Amino acid sequence: MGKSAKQKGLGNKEAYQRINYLYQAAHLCLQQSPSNPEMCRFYINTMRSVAEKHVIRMHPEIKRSICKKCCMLLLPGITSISRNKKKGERYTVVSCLECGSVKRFPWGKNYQLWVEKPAAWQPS
Amino acid sequence: MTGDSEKHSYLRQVDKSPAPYFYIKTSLEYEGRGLETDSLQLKHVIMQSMTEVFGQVGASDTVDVLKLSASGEALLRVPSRSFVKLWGALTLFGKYNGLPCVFRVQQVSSSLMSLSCNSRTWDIPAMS
Amino acid sequence: MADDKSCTEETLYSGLSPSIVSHGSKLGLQARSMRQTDVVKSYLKRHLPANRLMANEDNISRRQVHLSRTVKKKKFDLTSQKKKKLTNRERKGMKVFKIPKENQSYSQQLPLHQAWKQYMEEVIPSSSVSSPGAVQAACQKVVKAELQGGMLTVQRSKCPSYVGVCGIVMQETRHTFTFITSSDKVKCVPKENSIFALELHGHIFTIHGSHFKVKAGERSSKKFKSKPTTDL
Amino acid sequence: MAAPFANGAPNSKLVFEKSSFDDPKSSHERVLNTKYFTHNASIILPYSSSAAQLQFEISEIQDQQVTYLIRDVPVHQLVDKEFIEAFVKKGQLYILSQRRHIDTHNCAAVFPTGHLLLHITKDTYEQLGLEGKPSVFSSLKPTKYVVDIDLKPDSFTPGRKGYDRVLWCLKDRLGLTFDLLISWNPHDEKICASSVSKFFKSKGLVVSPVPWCVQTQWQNKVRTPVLDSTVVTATEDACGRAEAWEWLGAMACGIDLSESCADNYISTLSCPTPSGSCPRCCVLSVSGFFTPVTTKWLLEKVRNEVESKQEKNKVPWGSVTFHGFQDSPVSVGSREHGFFQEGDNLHSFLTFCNKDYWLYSAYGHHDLCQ
Amino acid sequence: MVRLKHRYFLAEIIFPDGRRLQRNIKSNDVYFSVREALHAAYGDYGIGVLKSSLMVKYLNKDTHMVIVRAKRDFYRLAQAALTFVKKIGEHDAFLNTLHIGGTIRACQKFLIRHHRQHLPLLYQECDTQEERDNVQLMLLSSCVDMETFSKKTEEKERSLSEIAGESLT
Repeated sequence: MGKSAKQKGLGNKEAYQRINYLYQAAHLCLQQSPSNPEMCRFYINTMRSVAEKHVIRMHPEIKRSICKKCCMLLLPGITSISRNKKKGERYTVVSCLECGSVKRFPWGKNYQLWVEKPAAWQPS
Repeated sequence: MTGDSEKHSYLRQVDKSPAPYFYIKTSLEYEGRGLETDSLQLKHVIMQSMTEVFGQVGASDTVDVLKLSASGEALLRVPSRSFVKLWGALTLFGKYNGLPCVFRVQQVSSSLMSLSCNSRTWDIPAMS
Repeated sequence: MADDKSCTEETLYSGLSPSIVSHGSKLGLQARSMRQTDVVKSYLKRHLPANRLMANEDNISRRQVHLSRTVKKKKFDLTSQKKKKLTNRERKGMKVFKIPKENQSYSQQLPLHQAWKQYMEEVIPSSSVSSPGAVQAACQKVVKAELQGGMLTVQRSKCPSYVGVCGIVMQETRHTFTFITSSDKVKCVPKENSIFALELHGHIFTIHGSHFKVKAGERSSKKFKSKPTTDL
Repeated sequence: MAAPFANGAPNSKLVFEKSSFDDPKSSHERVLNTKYFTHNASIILPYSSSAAQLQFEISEIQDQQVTYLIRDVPVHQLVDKEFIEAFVKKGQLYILSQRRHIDTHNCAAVFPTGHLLLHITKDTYEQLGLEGKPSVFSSLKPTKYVVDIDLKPDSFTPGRKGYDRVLWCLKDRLGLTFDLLISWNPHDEKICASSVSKFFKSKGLVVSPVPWCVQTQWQNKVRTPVLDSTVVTATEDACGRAEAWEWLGAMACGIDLSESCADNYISTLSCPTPSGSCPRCCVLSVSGFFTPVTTKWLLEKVRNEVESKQEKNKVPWGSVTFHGFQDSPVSVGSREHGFFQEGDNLHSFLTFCNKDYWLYSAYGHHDLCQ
Repeated sequence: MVRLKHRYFLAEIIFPDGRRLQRNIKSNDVYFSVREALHAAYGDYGIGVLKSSLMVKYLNKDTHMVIVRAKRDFYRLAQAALTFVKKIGEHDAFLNTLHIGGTIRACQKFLIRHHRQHLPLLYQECDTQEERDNVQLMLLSSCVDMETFSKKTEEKERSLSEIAGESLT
């Protein structure tokens, strides 16, 4: 789940469990009552503050599914729109429908996420 | 009897200032066998304790032993000015001619009438 | 903007062979269509301009086209994107985290509570709570664990009308717990001067609110000093 | 003298009222009606000869006014709908918790006005969940709370929010149990007063009737102060009210005031100056759980005793004192009462033969009375 | 912290058999006699209350002046105790409190005025000239002694020189 290369194993296990639970809870409550996104936002906000306090870096997948501005879950089609654009070089734009904030991901050919690099997983 | 002339003269007085005298119902208990004390001895014990704790000037107030019942219960009367001193002296008293003893204060009141019965120690006798 | 009427489950998967459809639930073919329109409707309700939303009109598909007025295309202005963070003042303005009091339902929160139970099972396995020593360790874990979604009751409180409030914790802020009680009422109980009880694996953990006044997020990393008196 | 001791003594109140029985505004009726719980009545009749007959009458009336002591009654029984219908609304119900100290323990009381009053400590109050006010005598950080539940209004029925909350708090939340002293006199005569005990017996509780214990003392050759109903402050020919009050207390406590033991060393208390000698003085004390009905009857008795014998063996005056419970949550009416060093709330009537009376009411340190 | 407040009793030791007998009185004699009197009059309570602050601050053997300190809250007890003193050391004497001051300096001011008034009286008493001289010396030393004891200020010199001038005339 999280990047665990440098820490000495899963030091703060509860924190991970908590983040995991909160993420799922956010999804669940958005499904249950789409009419009030506030609860989902609050869970994501708590999740982010737990991660901050324990200095845990979330996996890019999770990080990218959260709107930075309003802590909303970015579910494509429901709460966010993702379009592919080209200006100079191509990139995809994910824009959150709640607060209108935008995330841009350029299509770098040989761009490798830090997580995908082997170096990330060898204990330094 | 006079008093027929002025019809119903209604009069009401409330005295909030502390009553002139204060009354204490206490008993002197000895460790082990109860030594019989008469009221003279009791008065002597009280005065001795007062002088020991508060000195001659402190003990100058008159403490009256109104009654000493058979069961060892004594009624004391003291001017309200030195009521707290008497209670203090009673509690600090520990030994009388070699025998450890203690004053147990059951009831305290500013009117003698209310000492005549104590609803706290009323144990209900079974129906005869 | 609204496409044709919702496609029901039969029409969508009619092409598949009956055997697949029969045990569809195992393969995860839920009847998504119901929730689909629900989401769309709630989204439209929040975003359509007021004049479009007639009073309690549920059929939002009616669309008016104003030939005379050209619809201004919303231009992405780059400047607004520069500001990444929402300041607290804005957050309060946009009521980002304010849970509305009305039309909440307890049944909606039940699955959340089930998920919470599984989470707690993970954190404090019921087997580990047998010996008293382990219970002590469990207490430490409860302090650091997440309470949102859990079932709490107010055991004691300085203001007696809070006593007996029991429900699923919807939101935990620095000073309050927001419950939704089984009678679909949202109750916001201050942590100060009240003691909460959490029932877990047959043990009741009492939480003293006045020692717990920490934001939900920060509670897991904060070291708790023992307070001299537990008096309210 | 040592200055710090000046404010040591607790200030208690003594209210003195002089008026007469046939005065329309006389307050003796009101006082007795609102003094719900009386523990002991002590009757002092100097010069009287027919005290024995009085004693007989008292034992006579004992059977009509039966009071019961019920052990470990859970409080929600008192809030039971059928209990309210059958007893609270059908008559005057007097209930007081027994052997509970008002300053440290929880106490309960029910008044004929249909109010259930719970005088509970801070911890129980926080757990109980019923709204209440902090008691008047507790300082900034209150230690005692008073919860007042009105049983009589018909909105207090099962199914209503208020009632369910009260029942839930008293039953599931915190099972408060008390030993209760109960006395009930129904409105109409047909229902007999002991149906209260049958009700509780049916609930499987230990019910035992509370007998009155009567003690009489005779003092021979006693010096009694000469009193005149119009003279309040002491003059040469009559004693004032303060001396009379102290003398009454001395007689009630059975202090031997005869001349022999008046030497000044042990006790300087003696009979106030203008005093006449009286061959026999009867001090009769009845203790039990009395309701206003009994206290009014006792007052009537003493008045007849004093006013009837005008000429022959003249009984100039007689007194009856009603001692309230030290641990009762209220003293008079719904006025809160607490215990601080002493918790007396007593009323003493000094009746004269010309229908005048002196009313002393002594209140303790913690009492809301005027 | 609020300053601990005291009361200072300026008292004169008077011996029943005349003034001029030279006696060596030590300050603990005075202290113990005062404490004894306090214990007799007010028992354990009095001792308990005053013991911590009861102190003999100044004793002058020649002019038989003594300053006793007591806590302000209970100075009345100490004042009463001073009157019950009967013996100091082995001489029987009694204390005549002249002045109760809030500070030592106040007592000292009073002492100076007191000496000035009583100087003529002293003269009548002593008939020979040399007695008159040692009375002057004694007063001079007592005032000087007083200043060094309590930090002296300028105006006191003036008063000192006045006395010196006056006693010489």
